[in-house]
Amino acid sequence: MGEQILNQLVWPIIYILCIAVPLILAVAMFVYWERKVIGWMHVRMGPNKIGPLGLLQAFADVVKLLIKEVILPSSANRFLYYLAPLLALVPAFAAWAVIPFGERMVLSNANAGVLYLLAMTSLGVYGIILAGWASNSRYALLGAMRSAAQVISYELAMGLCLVCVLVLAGSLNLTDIVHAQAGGKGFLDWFWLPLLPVFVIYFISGVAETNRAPFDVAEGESEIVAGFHVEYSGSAFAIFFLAEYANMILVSFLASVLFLGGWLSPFQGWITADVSPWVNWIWTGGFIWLFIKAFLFAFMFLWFRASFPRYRYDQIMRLGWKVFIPIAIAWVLVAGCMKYFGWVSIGTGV
Amino acid sequence: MIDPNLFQLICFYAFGVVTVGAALAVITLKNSVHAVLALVLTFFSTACIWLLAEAEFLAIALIVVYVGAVMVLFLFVVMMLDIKQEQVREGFIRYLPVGIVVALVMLVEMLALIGVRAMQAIPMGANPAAAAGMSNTAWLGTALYTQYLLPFEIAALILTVGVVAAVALTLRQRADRRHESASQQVRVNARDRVRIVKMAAEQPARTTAQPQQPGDQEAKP
Amino acid sequence: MPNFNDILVLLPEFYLVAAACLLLLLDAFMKPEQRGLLHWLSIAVLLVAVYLVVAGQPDGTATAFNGMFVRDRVAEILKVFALLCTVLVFVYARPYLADRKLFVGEFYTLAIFAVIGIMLLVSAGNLVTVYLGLELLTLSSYALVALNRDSPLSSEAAIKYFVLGALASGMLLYGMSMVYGATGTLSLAQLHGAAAHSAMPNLLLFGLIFMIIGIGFKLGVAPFHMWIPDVYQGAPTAVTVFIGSAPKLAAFGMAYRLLESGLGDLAQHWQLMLAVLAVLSLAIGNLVAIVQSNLKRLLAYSTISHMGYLLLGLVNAGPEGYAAAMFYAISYALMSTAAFGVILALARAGFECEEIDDFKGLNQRSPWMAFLMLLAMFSLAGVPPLFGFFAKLLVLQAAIDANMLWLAIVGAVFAIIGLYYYLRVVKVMYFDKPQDGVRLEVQQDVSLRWMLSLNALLLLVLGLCWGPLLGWCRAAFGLVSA
Amino acid sequence: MRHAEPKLPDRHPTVTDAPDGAEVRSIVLAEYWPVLLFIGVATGLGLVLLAIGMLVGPRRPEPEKLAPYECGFEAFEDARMRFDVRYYLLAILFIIFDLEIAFLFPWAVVFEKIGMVALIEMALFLLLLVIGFAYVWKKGALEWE
Repeated sequence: MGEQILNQLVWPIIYILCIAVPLILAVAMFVYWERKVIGWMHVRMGPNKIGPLGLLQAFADVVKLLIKEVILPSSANRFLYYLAPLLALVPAFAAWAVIPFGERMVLSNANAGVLYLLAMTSLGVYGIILAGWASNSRYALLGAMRSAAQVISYELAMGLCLVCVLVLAGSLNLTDIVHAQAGGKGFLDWFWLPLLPVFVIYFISGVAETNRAPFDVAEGESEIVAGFHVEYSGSAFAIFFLAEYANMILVSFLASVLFLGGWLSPFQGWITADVSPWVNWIWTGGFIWLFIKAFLFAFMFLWFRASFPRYRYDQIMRLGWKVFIPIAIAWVLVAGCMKYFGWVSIGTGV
Repeated sequence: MIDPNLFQLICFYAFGVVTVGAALAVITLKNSVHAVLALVLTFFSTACIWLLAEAEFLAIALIVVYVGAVMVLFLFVVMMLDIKQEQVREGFIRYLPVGIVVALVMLVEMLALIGVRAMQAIPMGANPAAAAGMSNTAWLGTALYTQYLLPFEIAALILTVGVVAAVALTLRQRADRRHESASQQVRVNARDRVRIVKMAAEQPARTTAQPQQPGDQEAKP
Repeated sequence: MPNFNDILVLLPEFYLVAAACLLLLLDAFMKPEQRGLLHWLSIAVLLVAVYLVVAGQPDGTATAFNGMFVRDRVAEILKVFALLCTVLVFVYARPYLADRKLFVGEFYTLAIFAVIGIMLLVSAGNLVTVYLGLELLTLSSYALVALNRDSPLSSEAAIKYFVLGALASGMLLYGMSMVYGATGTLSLAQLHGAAAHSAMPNLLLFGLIFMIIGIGFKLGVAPFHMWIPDVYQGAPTAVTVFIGSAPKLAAFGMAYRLLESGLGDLAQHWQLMLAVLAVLSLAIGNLVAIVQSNLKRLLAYSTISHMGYLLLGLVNAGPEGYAAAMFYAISYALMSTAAFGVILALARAGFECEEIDDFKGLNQRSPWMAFLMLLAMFSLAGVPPLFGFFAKLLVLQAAIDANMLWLAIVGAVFAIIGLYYYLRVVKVMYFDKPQDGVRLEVQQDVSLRWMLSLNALLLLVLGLCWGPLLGWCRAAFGLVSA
Repeated sequence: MRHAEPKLPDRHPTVTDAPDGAEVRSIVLAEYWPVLLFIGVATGLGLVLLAIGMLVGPRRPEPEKLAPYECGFEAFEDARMRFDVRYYLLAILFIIFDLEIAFLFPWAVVFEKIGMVALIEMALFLLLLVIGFAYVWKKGALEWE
């Protein structure tokens, strides 16, 4: 009995914390990194006062947010107002359950992993809509509607991109998808090459899905002040913030897993030496590669934000519906042909 | 040791209670947004029950399609329409006794027909996918795309009709709307938009009249 | 695995799908002024489909796609008449739609999609195909009813239709799932053998009840008729004429497939249920129709009673009965298009011509239209020697053959009661003075006048020589022509 | 509730061979249990954060602070309003395409095994939807001003 509880309850929760706690830390560091990077791109210093190089800035922010008052607007719906941040946070975190960090380094090796991810990302829209509606404020409602319409539009494009990956991999399991990208030609075997248009669409849709610049009309400080979370303050706001950044990191990891071979090494098959376990991962692959790839994508989020002006709303909708969805639909069939006629080599495991 | 079957049974009843409770909440809650959220919970716990039956594809597809898409539309509609709560309530109270009687009759009939002995049975039958030696999704896909090919294509037809009906019934062309056409914008050449005019330099010293403003930049309609 | 033969069996359906899609795109890409072309193209498309149905597979039964689809004589006859009825509908509808700014491509494409649904439904070999064909038909119908978006009556009718229709679909699906649970198969052919020795006969019976409720809704028989009057009255008449004709053939086809092809083993159970439904429909349809002042509503209640008569044929549960019921369904579809066709021919912009009082003195204004309406009304009432009379005779005969003499007597009594309200319309047309301020002008559309005349005269012609049609119906159910 | 059923041929698809190389995980539950736990942990995390904010943070309500944010003047009516019907249309289109994607998932997994037929049938399926899509596009339902 005791052993069973240990196996079924304690260990999984420890694993979960092993994912969740670093994730929260990563969000904190990512916020710091964002401000730093954008500072540099604007030829500024960025945060540099708190802690060495300003490293503790993010933690100071967290503490500040937590000890601030959580304001409940007078005309708001209390229950929904507090439920909304939870509904934003839970899918953003729960989606991590199926991400494989390395060979057998996965919390849940679910068969329908990709479908589960799609389900979790589709739940994120609830937090947005409910926040906007529960606040009972014009700006919040406008932001929520815009954001919801945008998120669901890009979800379609994202879903179709996922299908392209599945067609090549032939499995809904994320570990199988990574294995399918293994081969003797290193990074040339990854799916980004046969699925190049889809890969680009996927990442851009990911940016739009997380409501990040240049697709951040939902927040649009200059027009609707902050969009759906304009009324939120203190820890309730912190939860939205946490969810948004966790989602960004999630999209970065997913792009790496689906298109850039997950934990596989780009030099796989090029070098076969056996030097030492400390060095071998450079060509045999390991979770460090996944982190490097994800970091690159996460950096792109910041780069976009610093570089591009905001899209207009009609432009966003046009890009999603009239450009991305048609291309993605066409590529589903192209990918089908690739697989059927054997134009790409699909690895079956290392 | 907890018997896995017993654990499964406990889970089944737990999710079942949540499902039924949430479904009751859907029809009793005053606030219609709350009711929609209760419906979301109903779908979610139903998905969990399906997971117990090892129908993982259907379970998650239920969340993707119903919770992720259909319920979002419900929320859009319920939030944005002002439904008068009291009226809805009135009808509910009035028809409540009839509803309860019908529900009770149906419950009794179901119990009588399906049998009380079914309650002792393990709720989930054998998993045909596992018997066939493949994952649930693959099993479902194989059935859908070989045996049920024709219904699958009819489903596409129904979806297309849905698109047509939705557009035909809801879309209204407003006279005052302006939108830009990307293809036109891309096709424009600099020559069409800007006309560079050569003209003599003005001599402000000689004349007191306002200098004329020639259209050196002229936007075409 | 599907092969080329499967596709040949479904050729008319595939062709119609492709044509409907092309029409849809054509409508989207062409200018509104050119819609007349769409009208004639749609009619041509349907006529070619009729040819394909008639020409292909002359020798009896064929199945395709793992038994999902069955092509037999019953299906072919129903398909041909459904397609022809839709052609009539298209011809009748055009001036009406044009007068009301409803002359849009969606009317044609949605109607054709509905016909595809009908064709799949009457050919279904599997519960899944039944359900999907039905959904295709009803989804298109909901949209058609709501086509006139600016009319609150039309929108209300569409909502009612949709809610009750969805409920009915739910019932049907629930019943199907129970039947599946009790027998473990979805195929109608396998169901036929499995239903007799199911491990759970109670569950099966329960499923049957739900399925009958679903069928009852779709046929529009009492007590599941609530949607019929509102939908008939609220929908644009051009849509009502469609809903009142071809889908009735489909409803018969569905009932036949589910009850006979699928659950024929349970005939002794559903015979009685259908008999009860028939009596209720006859009573409610005929009695309530008496007090109606709106002709569309009157015809709606008349539909309910006619569906009751159709059930008399099904109650027989033998080939004779099915042949009679199919004959009845076809006769009703033709009579209904004729009756609504006259309303359409008399309606103008801003004037629906749907009150019975609007028909006062029609004989003085337009004797020919009055005569056509007379034919339609007499035929609906079952006055000899018109088409409707013989159809009624057949179903009453079928009920007697099923040892349900009482049912036949009930049917005959209500036929006499029904005479009253049909004759009232005739009386108003021939013996009343025209109302002041009502312009009764007939649409100038030539094709409408000719087709309507043909349609109504056909009621007379078929009433006199019903032999060939009855022969086909009987042959379809494996009977030698009488 | 499911129960033991008589074995009939229709119950199982015709193809019963296991997919090559794919490891069959018969115990689905074992894989989804941690997922459910994760959802629980994430909910707990959110609740804890909210609770910290409520307990540690001050609570000094005053009417001005609690008023909904507006640009300078008092909010004079309920902020909830009717939206352009286009949002609803968008949501309907989203449902339809989401369903399409749901159909594509199992197809992607099995199409290689079924072969050319699967490719053609999905091409037909997509063609039908693309026709609907072209119709929507041409009718201007995707235009935003």
